[in-house]
Amino acid sequence: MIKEDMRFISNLSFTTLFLLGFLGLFIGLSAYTFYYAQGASYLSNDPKACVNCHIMREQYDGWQKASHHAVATCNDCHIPHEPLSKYVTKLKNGFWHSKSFTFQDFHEPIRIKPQNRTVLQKNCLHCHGEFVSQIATHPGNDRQMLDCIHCHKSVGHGPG
Amino acid sequence: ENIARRKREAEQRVFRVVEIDEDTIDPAVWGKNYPRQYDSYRRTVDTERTRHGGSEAFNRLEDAPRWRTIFKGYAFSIDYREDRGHAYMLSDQDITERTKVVKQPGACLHCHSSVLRAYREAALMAGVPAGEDHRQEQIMKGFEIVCAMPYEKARTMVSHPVSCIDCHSPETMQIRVTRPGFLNAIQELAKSDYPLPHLPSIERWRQDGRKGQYDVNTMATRQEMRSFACGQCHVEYYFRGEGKLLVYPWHKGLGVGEIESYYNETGFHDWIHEDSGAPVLKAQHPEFELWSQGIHARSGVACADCHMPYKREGAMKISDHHVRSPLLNIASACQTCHHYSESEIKARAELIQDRTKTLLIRAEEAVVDLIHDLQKAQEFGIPAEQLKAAQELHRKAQWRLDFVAAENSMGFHASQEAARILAEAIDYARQGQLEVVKP
Amino acid sequence: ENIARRKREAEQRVFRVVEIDEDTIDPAVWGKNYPRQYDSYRRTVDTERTRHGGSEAFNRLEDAPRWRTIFKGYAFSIDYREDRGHAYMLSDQDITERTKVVKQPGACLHCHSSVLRAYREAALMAGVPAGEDHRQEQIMKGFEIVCAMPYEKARTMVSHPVSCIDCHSPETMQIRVTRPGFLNAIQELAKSDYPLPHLPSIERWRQDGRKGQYDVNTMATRQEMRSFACGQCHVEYYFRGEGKLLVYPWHKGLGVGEIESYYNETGFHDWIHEDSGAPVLKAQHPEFELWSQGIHARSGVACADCHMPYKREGAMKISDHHVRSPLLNIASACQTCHHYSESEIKARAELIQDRTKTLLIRAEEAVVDLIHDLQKAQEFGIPAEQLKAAQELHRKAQWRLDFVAAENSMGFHASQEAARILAEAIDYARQGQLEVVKP
Ligand code: HEC
Ligand code: HEC
Ligand code: HEC
Ligand code: HEC
Ligand code: HEC
Ligand code: HEC
Ligand code: HEC
Ligand code: HEC
Ligand code: HEC
Ligand code: HEC
Ligand code: HEC
Ligand code: HEC
Ligand code: HEC
Ligand code: HEC
Ligand SMILES: [Ca+2]
Ligand SMILES: [Ca+2]
Repeated sequence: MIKEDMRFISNLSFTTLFLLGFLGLFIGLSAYTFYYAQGASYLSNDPKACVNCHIMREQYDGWQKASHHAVATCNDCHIPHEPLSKYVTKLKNGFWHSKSFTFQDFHEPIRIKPQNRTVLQKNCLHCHGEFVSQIATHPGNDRQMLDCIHCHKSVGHGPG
Repeated sequence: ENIARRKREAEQRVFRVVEIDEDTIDPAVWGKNYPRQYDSYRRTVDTERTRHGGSEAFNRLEDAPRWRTIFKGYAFSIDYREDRGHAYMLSDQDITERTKVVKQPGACLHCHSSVLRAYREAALMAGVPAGEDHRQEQIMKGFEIVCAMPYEKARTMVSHPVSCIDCHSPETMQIRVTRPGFLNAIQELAKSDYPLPHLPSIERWRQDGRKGQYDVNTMATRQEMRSFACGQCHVEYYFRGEGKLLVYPWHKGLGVGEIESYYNETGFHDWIHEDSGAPVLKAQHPEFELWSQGIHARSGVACADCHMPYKREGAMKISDHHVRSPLLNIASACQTCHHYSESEIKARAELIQDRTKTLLIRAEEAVVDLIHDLQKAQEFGIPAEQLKAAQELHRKAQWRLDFVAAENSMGFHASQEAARILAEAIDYARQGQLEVVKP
Repeated sequence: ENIARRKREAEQRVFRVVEIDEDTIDPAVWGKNYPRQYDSYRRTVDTERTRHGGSEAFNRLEDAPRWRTIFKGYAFSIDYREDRGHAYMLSDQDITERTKVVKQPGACLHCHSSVLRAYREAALMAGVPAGEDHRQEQIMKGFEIVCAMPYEKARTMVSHPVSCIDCHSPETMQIRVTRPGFLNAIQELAKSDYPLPHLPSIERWRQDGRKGQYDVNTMATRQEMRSFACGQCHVEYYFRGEGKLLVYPWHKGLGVGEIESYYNETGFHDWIHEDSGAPVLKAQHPEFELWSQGIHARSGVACADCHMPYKREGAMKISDHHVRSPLLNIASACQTCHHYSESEIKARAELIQDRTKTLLIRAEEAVVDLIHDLQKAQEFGIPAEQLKAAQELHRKAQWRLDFVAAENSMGFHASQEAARILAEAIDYARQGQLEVVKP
């Protein structure tokens, strides 16, 4: 019984240690990725920043062919326009993308997450809000709001 | 500057020129506030034909005379036309021979007129308390009363085809469901175990423990409402019992088989076929039901997406209230999702419809053959008892044939399912013929 | 370092470790230059089942014993299995009872082995000039010679299942079509007037005045080649005349009706059904033909898009040469185009397949019933002359039933068309039964 408890404790501390070490490694790696992939440019507005990960190549290519190529860059659609949440989202996404990229553990093909879909939706309204004022009001609430990309899926990255 | 001009235009927000409330039936009044929607709404008077649909009220019985045989003994064998725009719904009901050769009930008006005020007035006369608080109660009670009335009497209580008030809340303009037939039916459907992957709010209500009743007007997503608004009328129905209560048979589900088995259990038939003697069913415009089986529903595409697509009017984006065949309006109705040319999209839709049509003809022929065989057998003096199995098969075949024929998209709303249903119709009809000659 | 490695990897171009040429059959040699493709190619030995397909070679006759009756009098009634990975194509042909109970021709090897060198050697022996300049001549002549050989003899001339050389040019690695059966057939198809909206290069050749012959290897688009490579083998075929020349019956088009009418005109039948006495047809894996009727083909989606989707290996994107059921690989095979969850995509595909399956069973039952009736009628002594019409109907029904059954996607490749074909099969089979009892 006691032995078992001991083992439990030593297991626990081992796990903790491992986790701590892991976290360190993780932050290090992510930071490295962030640096190497020119993470700083992540905070810039240049779409090329996003293609630093070859993983984003398809979206980049698609964007170049899409109707908004001349009028909107990645951040216009994918990053909130409100000052604070702008950087929060950038950091959050930046962190997760770096993490995913480092561990190569993400689902492919890449799919936009619900939360980022809401960001997107808000950004459509940022530019088109007046125009759709009769038909759209509450981004993120499916009781009230239609998903713009239900019909306009191709605006950002072209058809297909 | 394009956007700049737009913004300016859009700032002239909708502003209410006139007050509208639950008693404002006349669409012209609503139109003062929403002139763009009203303008397009009025265009449902147009009559333009497509290959398999459109809005010309041609005579379906002349187009395919087999249907005179298929409907023999029923009012549909006398007058049956292609449907047309919403503007005509009330007058077409007035002029059809079907309301003349047969005594019809007030239930017919549920889907052919702006009937809400009539319901409420009937309820008040029957003693339901007045006032907006009792609105729903008034509607449900009035519904029962008006259903049971003779058509001619009820007809005097209404004056307009479907109007703004039937789909919109006058206060918020939000889309809503007002029809008692639908309100009752969607609750039954929710209670069943029939899988509804295309109706997420019902699946959610089920998962959350099926508490209380599923309330479509507060629980449905906006996208669902864009189909439910149409599901108020574009559905299979029957009149239950002496009270002629209008019921949508969704108790077991929306599939052709589930509805049939509901009818079988309740022992319902629409008429006894004059030649075959079988107690058969008539299907009516099961658009909502067939759409539910299709890939568009499953992908979250609503009736309004195709039949009331958005259109740009100046700086505004509005829903095209000229409800009609999307094949007359492919650019708005299909091309936001399908990036092919208009002619290519049309070709694809028509290919689906042409395939359905050839099977439909094949099924019509099979059912007509069975009717003839049953008729001859009776003339020959074969005892009724021995023909029961064949008559049963006639019922099954007729139901399936009519389910696709009475549905108005010529199979488009669910292409494979429509073909599957017709394959069953053919099989049952031919089996019926074999049954007749069985030694 | 992941990114660093990627950057490096992407820079490293393929570089040729070994020389390969038209005589290099052994895929292991090619694999030295293209190790990733080779690795996935080898994985076609895997055996994993799906609901309606997959790569386990289960016995179809045990799975659905009705097929013993349907194939009675033909080798397929003895051994008929689910297909599996490319790695097995040659050995499965060796071990099937069908090559034992019946004398088969060398034509069988066209699609079950890397047969090109065998063709060329046979041609050289028959006096066709040597050298790369005469390569095509050698192949076409050798094809004729090997087709006519007894299977056992021809078998000694080949050693590999389909290999790199069969789909790729060793110089450029470009995808190519090598199979004489396909080369002849696609020319016949191009010459016909059958509409081919899904094959733009043929439509273009027709519009440009149909000059010379349509040459698939120089005229087809790359996207078309991604289907033609598979159309070399995944097609309906028959052996023409004494020379057992392998022919794909596309002279009038790719539809089930067009192929039937070609067979009717040439007076061909695969076997006389033992019980019914009808001269019937056997359909064989018409994947290319059914795909041609579907919405994916029409949208430009090629076989390789689903069965050899791109996969990322490091920074490289390569075609997954583990050719298999896409339902075992939904993320790569479907999600690039369909933005639903894997389970939702699977549910949609299986819904289509389940619908097809229920109709398939219905059609099997109808055909079996007809066979029994024809057998009984013959036992009863009804003169052959009087059964001709019913036998004719058996032929029609059998052809359609088998067209969907022998096709390996359980209707997925063209969902509505598969249902339509089965509806016809049912109709003809039941009509056949009625014909038998006709007074
Ligand atoms: C005009 C708006 C717009 C712009 C500009 C834009 N995107 Fe997008 N992006 C979208 C939309 C809309 C989607 C969701 C697509 C869907 O769900 O089919 C999306 C999805 C994505 C996804 C997830 C993939 C998926 O299909 O869910 C990635 C990654 C992405 N974008 C990256 C980028 C990058 C990198 C750029 C700049 C090169 C960019 N986007 C520019 C609108 C945009
Ligand atoms: C460090 C490499 C890297 C960079 C730089 C990068 N991404 Fe990503 N991104 C990824 C990875 C990996 C994923 C997949 C994450 C997942 O699905 O869990 C992803 C996913 C996404 C998604 C869809 C998933 C979601 O979370 O909704 C969007 C949208 C996106 N990126 C946009 C961008 C934009 C915009 C930029 C430039 C401002 C950018 N990315 C820069 C690696 C990167
Ligand atoms: C940075 C501003 C901006 C953002 C963000 C933006 N748009 Fe636009 N969009 C424009 C401009 C500018 C035009 C073209 C000019 C005009 O309105 O005349 C345009 C045009 C369009 C059009 C018409 C052209 C076409 O592609 O069919 C559609 C539809 C559209 N946007 C939808 C969207 C949707 C949906 C989103 C969000 C996913 C979005 N837009 C995000 C600025 C933006
Ligand atoms: C994806 C697009 C789409 C959706 C979603 C859709 N329809 Fe249709 N509908 C069509 C097409 C296409 C036709 C065929 C029109 C023709 O033949 O001219 C059609 C035909 C019809 C017709 C007959 C029109 C005529 O011309 O006579 C009615 C009524 C109808 N649909 C109602 C509905 C209802 C109700 C719903 C929802 C429950 C619905 N539709 C959903 C595309 C759609
Ligand atoms: C109150 C009942 C009612 C409602 C609600 C309703 N419809 Fe109708 N609809 C009808 C009737 C009745 C007709 C036939 C009118 C006639 O033929 O005179 C019709 C006809 C149609 C037609 C055929 C038009 C033509 O040109 O042939 C279409 C399409 C249609 N409706 C679609 C819809 C859609 C989409 C909705 C929801 C947005 C909807 N309907 C809501 C009752 C209704
Ligand atoms: C549940 C709703 C509903 C009820 C109840 C209903 N209808 Fe309809 N009716 C429709 C719809 C939707 C259409 C358009 C689709 C169609 O024609 O199939 C229509 C079309 C019609 C048409 C024009 C096409 C034709 O069939 O000639 C007539 C006439 C008609 N109805 C008469 C009647 C009569 C009479 C009754 C009562 C016995 C009745 N309707 C009850 C919904 C309904
Ligand atoms: C149900 C389908 C649907 C949804 C949801 C939808 N749209 Fe549209 N949208 C359309 C159609 C159809 C048009 C084309 C109208 C026309 O050309 O007349 C359009 C046109 C537009 C245009 C371009 C008008 C022009 O030609 O300049 C913009 C911008 C736009 N939509 C933005 C949005 C935004 C933002 C949202 C989300 C709030 C949204 N849309 C949601 C169907 C939709
Ligand atoms: C058969 C049902 C139906 C009738 C009748 C109807 N509408 Fe609508 N209406 C809709 C639908 C569906 C929408 C789209 C709602 C959404 O997107 O949530 C809509 C949307 C609207 C909107 C919001 C903006 C827009 O264009 O999308 C207004 C305003 C409107 N309708 C006014 C009217 C007026 C005025 C009338 C009468 C003249 C009327 N409606 C009659 C179904 C109807
Ligand atoms: C709001 C988006 C949307 C609209 C509007 C729309 N579709 Fe579709 N359509 C889809 C989706 C999603 C699918 C399913 C395939 C997929 O998952 O990509 C589909 C599938 C199809 C198919 C193949 C399915 C089959 O039954 O064979 C055809 C054909 C088609 N649509 C035609 C049309 C036509 C015609 C219209 C206009 C009347 C239309 N669509 C309007 C989204 C749409
Ligand atoms: C849009 C995707 C798609 C395309 C394009 C496609 N297929 Fe398929 N194929 C499928 C699916 C899904 C199945 C069903 C697999 C199952 O049941 O496990 C299938 C099944 C098959 C099978 C049987 C596989 C098994 O598991 O036994 C063969 C062989 C096949 N296809 C060959 C082809 C050929 C040859 C072509 C082109 C002429 C083609 N396919 C085009 C999706 C596709
Ligand atoms: C040289 C002839 C030939 C060519 C070329 C060919 N196949 Fe096959 N394929 C076969 C044969 C033979 C089998 C059955 C092997 C067995 O069952 O032993 C098969 C089996 C399959 C299967 C079933 C695998 C399973 O797991 O059940 C699929 C899927 C398939 N092929 C797809 C394709 C595709 C896609 C292409 C083109 C990229 C292609 N084939 C090219 C002859 C060929
Ligand atoms: C035109 C190309 C072609 C020819 C010729 C051909 N096959 Fe096949 N064979 C295939 C393809 C493709 C498959 C996989 C699809 C299937 O099983 O339906 C296959 C599958 C098989 C299988 C495995 C599944 C089963 O049916 O048990 C056997 C065994 C087989 N063939 C034997 C033969 C024999 C024996 C011959 C000659 C009489 C022959 N094949 C001629 C293309 C061909
Ligand atoms: C059944 C036909 C078939 C066989 C056998 C085959 N391939 Fe391929 N291969 C393809 C197709 C289809 C593509 C995609 C071509 C395109 O996109 O144009 C391809 C592409 C390739 C490519 C180009 C890069 C890529 O991955 O898309 C290489 C390299 C390659 N194959 C090598 C091989 C090797 C090595 C072998 C033998 C071990 C082989 N292939 C066997 C059909 C085949
Ligand atoms: C390269 C693009 C592409 C790929 C890969 C693809 N699809 Fe599709 N799919 C389409 C297109 C395009 C349509 C037609 C609808 C349209 O026009 O949007 C479609 C239609 C469909 C439909 C509706 C048509 C029907 O028959 O009912 C289903 C279901 C479907 N796809 C499933 C799948 C599955 C499962 C896979 C993988 C095995 C797959 N698709 C792979 C592009 C693709
Ligand atoms: Ca109509
Ligand atoms: Ca298989």
